[in-house]
Amino acid sequence: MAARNYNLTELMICVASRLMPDSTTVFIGTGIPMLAAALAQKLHAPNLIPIFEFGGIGATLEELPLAVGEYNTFRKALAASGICDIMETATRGFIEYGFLGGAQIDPYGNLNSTVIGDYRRPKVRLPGSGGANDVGSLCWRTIIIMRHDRRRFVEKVDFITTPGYLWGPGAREAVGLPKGSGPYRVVTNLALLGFDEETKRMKLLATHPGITVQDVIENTGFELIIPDKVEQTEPPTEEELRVLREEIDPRGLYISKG
Amino acid sequence: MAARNYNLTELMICVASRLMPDSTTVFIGTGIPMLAAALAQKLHAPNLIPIFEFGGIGATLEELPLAVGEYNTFRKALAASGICDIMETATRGFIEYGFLGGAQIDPYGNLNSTVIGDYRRPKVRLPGSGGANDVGSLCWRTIIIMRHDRRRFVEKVDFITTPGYLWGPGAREAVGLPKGSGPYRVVTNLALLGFDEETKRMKLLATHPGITVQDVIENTGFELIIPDKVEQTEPPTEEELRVLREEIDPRGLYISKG
Amino acid sequence: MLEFEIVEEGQGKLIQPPDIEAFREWNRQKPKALVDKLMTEQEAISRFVHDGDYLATELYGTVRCPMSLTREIIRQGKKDLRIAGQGVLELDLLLAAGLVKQVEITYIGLEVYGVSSALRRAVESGQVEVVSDWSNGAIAWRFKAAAMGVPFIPVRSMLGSDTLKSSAAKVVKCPFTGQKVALLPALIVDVALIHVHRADRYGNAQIEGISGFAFELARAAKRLIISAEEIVPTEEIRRYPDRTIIPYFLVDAVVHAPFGSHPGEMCYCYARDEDIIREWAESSQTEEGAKAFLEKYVYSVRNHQEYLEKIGWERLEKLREKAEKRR
Amino acid sequence: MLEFEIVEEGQGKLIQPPDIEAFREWNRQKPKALVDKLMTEQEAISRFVHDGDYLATELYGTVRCPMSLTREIIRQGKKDLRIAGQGVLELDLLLAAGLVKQVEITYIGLEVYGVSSALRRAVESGQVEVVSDWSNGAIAWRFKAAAMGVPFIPVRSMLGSDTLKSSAAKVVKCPFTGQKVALLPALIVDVALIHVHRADRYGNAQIEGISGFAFELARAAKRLIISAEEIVPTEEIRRYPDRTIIPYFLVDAVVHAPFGSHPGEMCYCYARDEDIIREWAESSQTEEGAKAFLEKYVYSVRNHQEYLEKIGWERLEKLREKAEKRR
Repeated sequence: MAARNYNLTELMICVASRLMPDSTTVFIGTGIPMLAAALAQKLHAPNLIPIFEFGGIGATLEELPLAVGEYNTFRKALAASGICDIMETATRGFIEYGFLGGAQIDPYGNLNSTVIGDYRRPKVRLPGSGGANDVGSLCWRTIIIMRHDRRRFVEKVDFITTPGYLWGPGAREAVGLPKGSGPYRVVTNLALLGFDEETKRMKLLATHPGITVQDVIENTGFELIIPDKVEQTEPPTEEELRVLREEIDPRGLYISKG
Repeated sequence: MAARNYNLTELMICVASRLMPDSTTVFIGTGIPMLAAALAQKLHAPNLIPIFEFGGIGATLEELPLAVGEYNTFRKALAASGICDIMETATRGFIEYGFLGGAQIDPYGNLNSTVIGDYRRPKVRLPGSGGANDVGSLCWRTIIIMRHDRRRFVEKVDFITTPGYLWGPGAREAVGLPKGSGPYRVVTNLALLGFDEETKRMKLLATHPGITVQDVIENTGFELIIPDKVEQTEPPTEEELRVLREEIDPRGLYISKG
Repeated sequence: MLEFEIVEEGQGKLIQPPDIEAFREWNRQKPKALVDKLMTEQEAISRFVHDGDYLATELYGTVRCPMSLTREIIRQGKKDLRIAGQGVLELDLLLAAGLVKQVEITYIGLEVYGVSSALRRAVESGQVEVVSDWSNGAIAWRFKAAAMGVPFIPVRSMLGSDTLKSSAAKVVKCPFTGQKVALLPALIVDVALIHVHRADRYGNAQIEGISGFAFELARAAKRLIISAEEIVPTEEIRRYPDRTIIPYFLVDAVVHAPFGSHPGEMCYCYARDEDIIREWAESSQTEEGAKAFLEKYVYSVRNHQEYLEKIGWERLEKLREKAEKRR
Repeated sequence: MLEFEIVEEGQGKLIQPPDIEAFREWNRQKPKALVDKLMTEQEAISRFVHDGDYLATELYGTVRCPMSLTREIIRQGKKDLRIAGQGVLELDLLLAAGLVKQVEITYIGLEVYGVSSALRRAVESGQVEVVSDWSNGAIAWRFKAAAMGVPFIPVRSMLGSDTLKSSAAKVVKCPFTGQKVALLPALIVDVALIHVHRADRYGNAQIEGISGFAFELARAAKRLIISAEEIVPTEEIRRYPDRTIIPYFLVDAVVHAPFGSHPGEMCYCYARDEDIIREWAESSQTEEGAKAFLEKYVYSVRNHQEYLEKIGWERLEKLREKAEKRR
């Protein structure tokens, strides 16, 4: 049953969670992906295999990790190894989905989490790549989770921390990145987006409840591909919200940020 | 007290054992080096750190290993890892001595354990490098243990399985091998040999009891450097022999081969 | 930019060139679901080992080695095998059974019992082709390159030797330091056999003691058959995830094989069966002797269970008693 | 032979170029004897960390991280440090204390609590120079190259990005396959700090749970300081040698530091102290706040023991109760 009373963080978590099929490997970073993976494990994907960069493989996400090396990233896991093994597992093609955030994104899914402004004299120095570049380079399909506004969705990112499709079709292969890999979905507080097969440019797939296509266009700083038929996102179900609020984040560490 | 009744295998073991100082890392292969290391641990070098190629570091050699991955290679060890870690530990310069055998040796300490005759149509196909090439490339000082005769001590080996000083001074560095590494001693059933600092050619250091310099020359298929003063090997002591026979190889697996 | 030049190239051949992109595609389609992979050795070998396969076994034939799986390969007569070679008993038996066509060799011998007569006969007669020679480190590092998902790995072994000339390594100058290093091509095998202390039905596998090159080989194989002394519930794996060296998604088949390394040893479980090892060393000196040994210990039994019965439980119990325990 | 060309070079700088031969010489002279290295944190830091050192810490500041050693560095005012950077609390505290001069960065931030204000102030004001940017994988792989004793390592990350352009990586065509790979230079640091579950007096160290990049960093450092929750007799190490991730000869100093990762966690031992982590996230937003925090938790205590007393044993006991145990 669809719920009515939810905030946009909760919605993004539910949308991201539904993108995680059962019995699949997913590379999970801090924040929303952790909640989405926990939700997926508790609902439709009990055998989802979360992989965390410092070594956790196949943890049981009963409690939410607060850090990517935290105990909950390998609690009751199938293996607890180290960062090189994890990144090499991705290099060998074993990790299907990688979840990422960022401060800026461009039409090709290139991500910036390094600097705003000039690299040498930055206006804002952000944390840097962390594992993002590795995830975006090596997993088969990258799913990006971001707030949606014109400062974030830009024609050209200030710095390509993590490669998307770079400058378009064939670009990833041309620079040596694994064949057939790349951005797959973008989950925002307004919409679910994908990438056009041919042009590799970002494409609207579905708008969230109460959001119009026009809202999405206005909050995007580049030209979006708008297909003839745009779906409507299913709102969170009562069950999703209950599990999220009562079992996954009862202290409201993340979902209270609305 | 010097013993009188010993065979040449026992003598070689004792001579090799004395070349192992306490609190040093030694890379140990199958056979005589294992007995020598066990003897050293039980007598003058209780804190000798034997390192075995499949992962054993710092084992307590109470019982003799029969294989380089056997339990006794990591029994009561300080660490039990794997072959890559061991070979990389050697690459990083942590292993002082490496003990090797071979079917042929030349004046520069180059070793053959691959083929006798032509490589493509071998008269005898020997086991191949195994860890020998790595040990001889990466340890600081290689100590070679071999039977001494003209078929084995040859002007030119049929195949350089393991590099010694190659063609002479500077050659190891020229091909990219670690600076300052190379063959250090050769222990045979006739003598203890070393290498000349300047020419890197093999040099007689000491003859074993009852062996003359002339015996050594006649059994060597190339010109040996004979210094003005050649030492005499101390024969095995009663204590060495007792420990060897009663504690290390009571079943005579090795030392009965005389 | 000329500083990154190729200085020397080995003249040995590769059985298969490293195709990293194809390996990625292969690994993508391997199931990530937790499915029961426990099966008999007959099923595992007949489904996952094919004639002509490029095969590797882990650790030496007398130590934590998949001997029961090796014997099953011989019983099933899988032929024209190509092997990546460091081996004692297991590769020696395959050679003696006439199932090997090509080998990238580092060491095949009997350790304390000397050179391998089976290898000598096979190579000197031209029956088996040695396509390239490598060091033990080099073979392990080549598996490591594959495990890292990259086409080559730089090392400081092999330089200056005929081993390098008979390998397929290349020597280059490092673009950062100018120093010479050997580049070894990644080694991806079609199928690998690894014997472990315990595994669950999905293939999560744990090893005691030294790990040899299990970590690397498990990640360098397109198909992986695990035999295990003990099959444990997944809860036990989840209790000690830091002991898992091989996660389930690498594994295609799990075979329960107590004494699976016999006549070799399994640390903390059972000791070597020296008499049988020596029996092989002696009888394999002639072709007839080798055939008789194979008949006695391989062909005349239908499976590992019958093999163990032939060896005798009393004898096996004694080997168990001889091993030091820690649990 | 032209297939092994250099395609692209990052414009970032290295704090130290990889000198593998000098590293070998250094490692040769490190003592191989089993000597007692147990000492106070004061002695360990004053003997083995120097002004201007290139420093790395292992795992993230809230998980198995050498926080007690980091606080001692701040108390001793070791300055002009260069750091290889993936870090949360530990690098943030060093930055806020004004002790850092240069950084090869991959990530410095507060994870769930967002960007690091200390990093922003330090970099945006020009006080700290970011000499190059890397991915987390890249930094770990660079340690791995050093651990392998080779000057570089090939990987498939970083390609096509500005992260590569701002690094010191080079893109080449593989001489075996023609495909493009990134070569990363080995990263050898002057001194590394690693916090472990247990070690003996000689430095043999064992870790529970994920191993992060402890294996690689321990082998990539010229000097290595271990802090341990527990000092155990060597017999216990010898009983479980397969748990030893860091053998003694890598180690220069062993410091007994129960709750050494506080306010971070230690799996199977104690949980995170969320209030203090949040206190740092909030107070570090201003320079004054950061200084006050350092005064309260670092400068005003003389050592780790006094720090723990300040935090309070009752509170620490609760953190211990919150952690799941398995022994």
